[in-house]
Amino acid sequence: MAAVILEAQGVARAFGGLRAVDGVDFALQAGEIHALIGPNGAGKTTFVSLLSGRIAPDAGAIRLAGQDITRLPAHLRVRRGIAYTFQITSIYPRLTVFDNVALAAQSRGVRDLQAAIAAALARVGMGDLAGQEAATLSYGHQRLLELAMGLALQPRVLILDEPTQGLAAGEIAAFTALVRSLVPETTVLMIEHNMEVVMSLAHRITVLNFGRVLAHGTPEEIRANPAVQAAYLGTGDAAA
Amino acid sequence: MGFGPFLLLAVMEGLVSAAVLALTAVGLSLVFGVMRVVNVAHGAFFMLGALVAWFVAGHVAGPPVWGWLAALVVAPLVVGALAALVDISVLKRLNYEPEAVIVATIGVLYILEQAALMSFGPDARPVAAPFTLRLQLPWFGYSGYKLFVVVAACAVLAGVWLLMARTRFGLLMRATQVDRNTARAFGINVDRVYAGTFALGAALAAVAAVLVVPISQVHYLMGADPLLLAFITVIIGGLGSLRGTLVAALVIGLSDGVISMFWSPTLSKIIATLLVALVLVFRPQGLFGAKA
Amino acid sequence: MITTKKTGLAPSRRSVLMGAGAGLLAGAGLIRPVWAQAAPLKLGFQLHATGIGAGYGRWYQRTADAAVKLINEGGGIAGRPVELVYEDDGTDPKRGAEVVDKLVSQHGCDLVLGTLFSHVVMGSAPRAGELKVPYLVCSEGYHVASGALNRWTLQPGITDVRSQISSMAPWVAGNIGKKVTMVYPDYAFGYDHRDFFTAAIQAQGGEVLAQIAIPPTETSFTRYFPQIPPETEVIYHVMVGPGVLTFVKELGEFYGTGAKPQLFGFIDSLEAVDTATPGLEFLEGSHFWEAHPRVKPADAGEHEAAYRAAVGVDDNGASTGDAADVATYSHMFSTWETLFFIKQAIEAAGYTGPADRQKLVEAMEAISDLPYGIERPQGAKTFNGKTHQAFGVQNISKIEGGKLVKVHTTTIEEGLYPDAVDYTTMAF
Amino acid sequence: MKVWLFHLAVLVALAVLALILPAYHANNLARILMLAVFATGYNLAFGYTGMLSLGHALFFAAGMYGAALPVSLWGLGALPGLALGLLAGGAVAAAVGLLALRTAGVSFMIVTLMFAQAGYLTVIYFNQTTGGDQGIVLSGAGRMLAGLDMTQDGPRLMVALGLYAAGLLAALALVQSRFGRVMLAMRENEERSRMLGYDPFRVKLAVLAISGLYAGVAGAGYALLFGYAGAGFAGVQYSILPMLYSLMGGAGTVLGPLIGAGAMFYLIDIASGLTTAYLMGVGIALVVLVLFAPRGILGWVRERVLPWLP
Repeated sequence: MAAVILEAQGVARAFGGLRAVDGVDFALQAGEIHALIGPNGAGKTTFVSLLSGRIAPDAGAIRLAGQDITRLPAHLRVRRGIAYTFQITSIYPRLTVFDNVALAAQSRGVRDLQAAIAAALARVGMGDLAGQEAATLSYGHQRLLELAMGLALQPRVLILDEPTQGLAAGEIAAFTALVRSLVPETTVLMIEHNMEVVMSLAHRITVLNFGRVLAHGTPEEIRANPAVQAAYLGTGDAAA
Repeated sequence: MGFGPFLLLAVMEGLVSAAVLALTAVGLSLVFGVMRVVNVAHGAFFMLGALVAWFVAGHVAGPPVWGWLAALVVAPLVVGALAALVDISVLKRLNYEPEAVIVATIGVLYILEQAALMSFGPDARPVAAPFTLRLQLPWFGYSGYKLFVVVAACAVLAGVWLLMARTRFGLLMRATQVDRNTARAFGINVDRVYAGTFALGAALAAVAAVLVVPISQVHYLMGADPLLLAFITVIIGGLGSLRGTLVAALVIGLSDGVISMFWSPTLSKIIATLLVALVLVFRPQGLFGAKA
Repeated sequence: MITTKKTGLAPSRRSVLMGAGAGLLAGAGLIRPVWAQAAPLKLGFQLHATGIGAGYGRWYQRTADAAVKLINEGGGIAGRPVELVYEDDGTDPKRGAEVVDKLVSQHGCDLVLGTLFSHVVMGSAPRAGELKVPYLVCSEGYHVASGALNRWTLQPGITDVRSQISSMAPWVAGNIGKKVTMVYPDYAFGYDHRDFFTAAIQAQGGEVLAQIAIPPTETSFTRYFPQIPPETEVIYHVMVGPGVLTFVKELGEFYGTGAKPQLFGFIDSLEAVDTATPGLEFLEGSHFWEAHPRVKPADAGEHEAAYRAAVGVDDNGASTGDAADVATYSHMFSTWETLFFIKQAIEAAGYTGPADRQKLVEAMEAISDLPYGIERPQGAKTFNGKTHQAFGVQNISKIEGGKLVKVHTTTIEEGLYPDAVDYTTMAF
Repeated sequence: MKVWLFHLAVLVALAVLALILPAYHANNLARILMLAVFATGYNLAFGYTGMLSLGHALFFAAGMYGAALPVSLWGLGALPGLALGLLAGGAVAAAVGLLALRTAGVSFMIVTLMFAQAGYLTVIYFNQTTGGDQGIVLSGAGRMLAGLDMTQDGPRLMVALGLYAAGLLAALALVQSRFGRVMLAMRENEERSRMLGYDPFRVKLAVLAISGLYAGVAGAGYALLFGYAGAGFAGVQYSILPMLYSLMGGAGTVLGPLIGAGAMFYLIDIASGLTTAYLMGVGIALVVLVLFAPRGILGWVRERVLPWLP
């Protein structure tokens, strides 16, 4: 079994009376693609926000490669290798594509910025768009730009929050191939609603419901898990 | 004077300050809350209201109360109409972009101030209070009209609250406040609501001026300090929160009054200013603003 | 509507004048042939047309215009007609320095005069010194005689505050009371009062019980009144700006009809304000310093009437056209007297143009005796060439029936104090 | 390269102007350049990093008194005075930033405004030393800057030009650097920047301190070059002015503040010759500008003519 790179132990976070994340234990193994699924409001985004440091936990501990990062602010977690791409596209609209990616690359102190940017953009197939203002890109390209920014950070863990949302079918296929090519150098944790993408990409899946872990395992195990079917997959048509 | 009477006076003065603050801030708060823009010309509208009050009071015969009442009607109408004009001809065309509105309203401020200088002149002029009543306490005397201003401020705030909570226009304003585009999708004439809100904000500044001017004077530069203080009150209170504005006015007014008991005037002002700044530093969303 | 000489249009106005002058030559030339050749003497006037000093600026301009009219009717200065060039300084020290520059470098003025507010004087004087241009202020601040400024800055038309206060104190101590509480603005002009009145009243065996300095941003005063000690016999008040009426009204409300201290104020508080304004009833019976009595006293000098007529002020100190338009009577004479001082110095120096500016200042420093006359309607003065400061008589008036009535006049000697500086030893 | 050549050419043009302008305008240029140093620093915080401060009068005044008081009280030389002013501006800005940067947006505006207001009142309060509102005049001896006499028009303009050139080139280097890109990132999207590994608080604090250095050296320079320091320079209008200069010239452009300061100066100078109500001209100009050139003069140029301008 591969080493655990990112680990959560009993993390919890409440908003007012709502326990959004309620004592979750979680382990991400180096080099895997791990999908986080669950119904709306299950606490998925809150949970990855706790991992990335955007929100502080009320309880529990988070470890990156064995080191406790529970109290580490978000920007320092990024420096240590946890990259996060936003659910709602979050780029710098008034800057060029080049500058957008440059901000990611220079954050880890790259010497040769040009080369790093070119590599990241080539990887997402946007090499010819470097000079364009980000706001003028198509939606699909904006999502890819966001991914390129994540890649330019060369993270150990890349957290993708609903990356395929709003993409056309053809774009999803390209995207799937791209994510598959990232491992095992990078570990990927993704929140995803598209079950087709989840089942074809993920090595392992964790299901959240009401802020707790309902199940975890391989795609086959999850598909076969009756509790998951009852709580989430319901009639079973979501896999279609 | 003993400590007790001194404190009483400080509290009374603080209440009057709070009333004046609340009156000048409520219009700004409304505009800020609904339109999300900073109206730098708010102080100029205040000044204009005072100027109209002076003009009207000078042209109405009989006891001062008639002139004052006439001003209370005329000043908000004139100033509100002017504000609506500014909104339609300038702010709307800027698409209410916050920075652009700040610059444009600084421009409007200069224009109004200079127009006042040219027409009204540079001297300070008094406007008679609608009634003269002096309360003689055992230790000191106090202006009855000042206490009336406190009552009037409560009435104005209550009126604004009723308007927001109970009327159709209030509903439209609240809907627009939540989401401009959704409001438009629901068939609300957002342009008209904005013009109305901006005019209402300015009219409230004029009402404040008519109420306040008998305890100060008309002067073409009189708008600057109220603007700053009103602005501070609105932010401390929390964006667009009427309750917050009221509480902030009380906090600022009373602290200013009580602090001035203990130190020399300038030092008191320094301490009061820093105190208010620190409130924001440690509660950046204001007293009643929503978090995040 | 304020009418200002539109200085930016000066060139065109000048050409108009020239054209008109040519037309008038036939007539005017007969009377004053010298005008046909002489280029006008251009005097730059730094005017508070806007900003906090605008109320004063309006009257400064009116008085200066009247003086220049009289000077020109009398044959000008050294046979040359005088032209005033006004520039607005916005009552701002930064703009003040720029205006000095503009008047001298752009308009080619021979000298600059007319500044009232101390901070504008302080901001502008260094520039006048650099340009080596005589800078004659009408400010009454104790900045010239204190030695803070330079050889080019003089105050020949008005007594400074230190002197005014020194000459007031004996009368205050002798006639109204010795235990004094001072209320003054926490800026420039207030400090002179704070420092010199405190010293002067102590010299009379009195004392200042409390000094209450009001910050410039304040618009309400009642909260500070409890700081006035109860044993106070005299409240010495000096305020400026639009808050003055509020101050007096609130003081009246505070003390009401009960026992109250005597009041002694500087008229600066009420310049351009009608003493009969509703709300000022509280001042009835109180005393004020005046440099130049606003309401024409029975024993006024022989030139008082002519001066008032020339400026357009009636016997109550209001505009002849509008009784509600009250003058800044105790200050504005300074522009008039300064202009006649300039005339005297230019004629004594044989000044012909900017190259003679140093000679002009030396001629000014040589002047000492300034007798009463139409040139000096406020009264005789002595000029101290070393400290660049003029000293004149002061008056105390009492408000009776809403009117200022002069009750006492000091002597020049009462206002003299030891020299703090000798500008004549400084380099130009 | 093109960018650097262009700005060097602008500096050369300014130097040529300094030589050929008549006395009055040459002196105006010196004033405008000092105000432009102030506004250039302001623009780093406001135009590039998105911090709308209303407290810069405090940093300007810190520089002004940081230089003027030691020079006038203890006879310190003008050059160390200038350095002290620079540091005072930066230090006060950093101190204010430590507290004020806990807030953002309008709250940041108000907190900085109130700190500046407290600073203004403090200058008044210590009037025995500062001269308060009346201010203090610096003697000619205190204005000998590295052998150059600041009471003389020529050397003064030279120093003003030197300070501006240094400020301009430093600003240019900064905004073209990687850090300059991070500044823009803060303005555009703070949360995204945090998730790229940048600490918004530290970035903004650094920029505010740099901006304070500019304000400080401008304030110190203004006092030493023109011989006067007064509380008026600590008033709220000196926080608003650099914002107006930036907006008028073009927020987020390196040369914009200079253009804005110059345009505003001459707008007032010319309008005040035409009417007493010259501020009305300023008012009208602001409204027209914001309606028809919302990105400022240089922003307009950049959009249409020179898209590569930083």
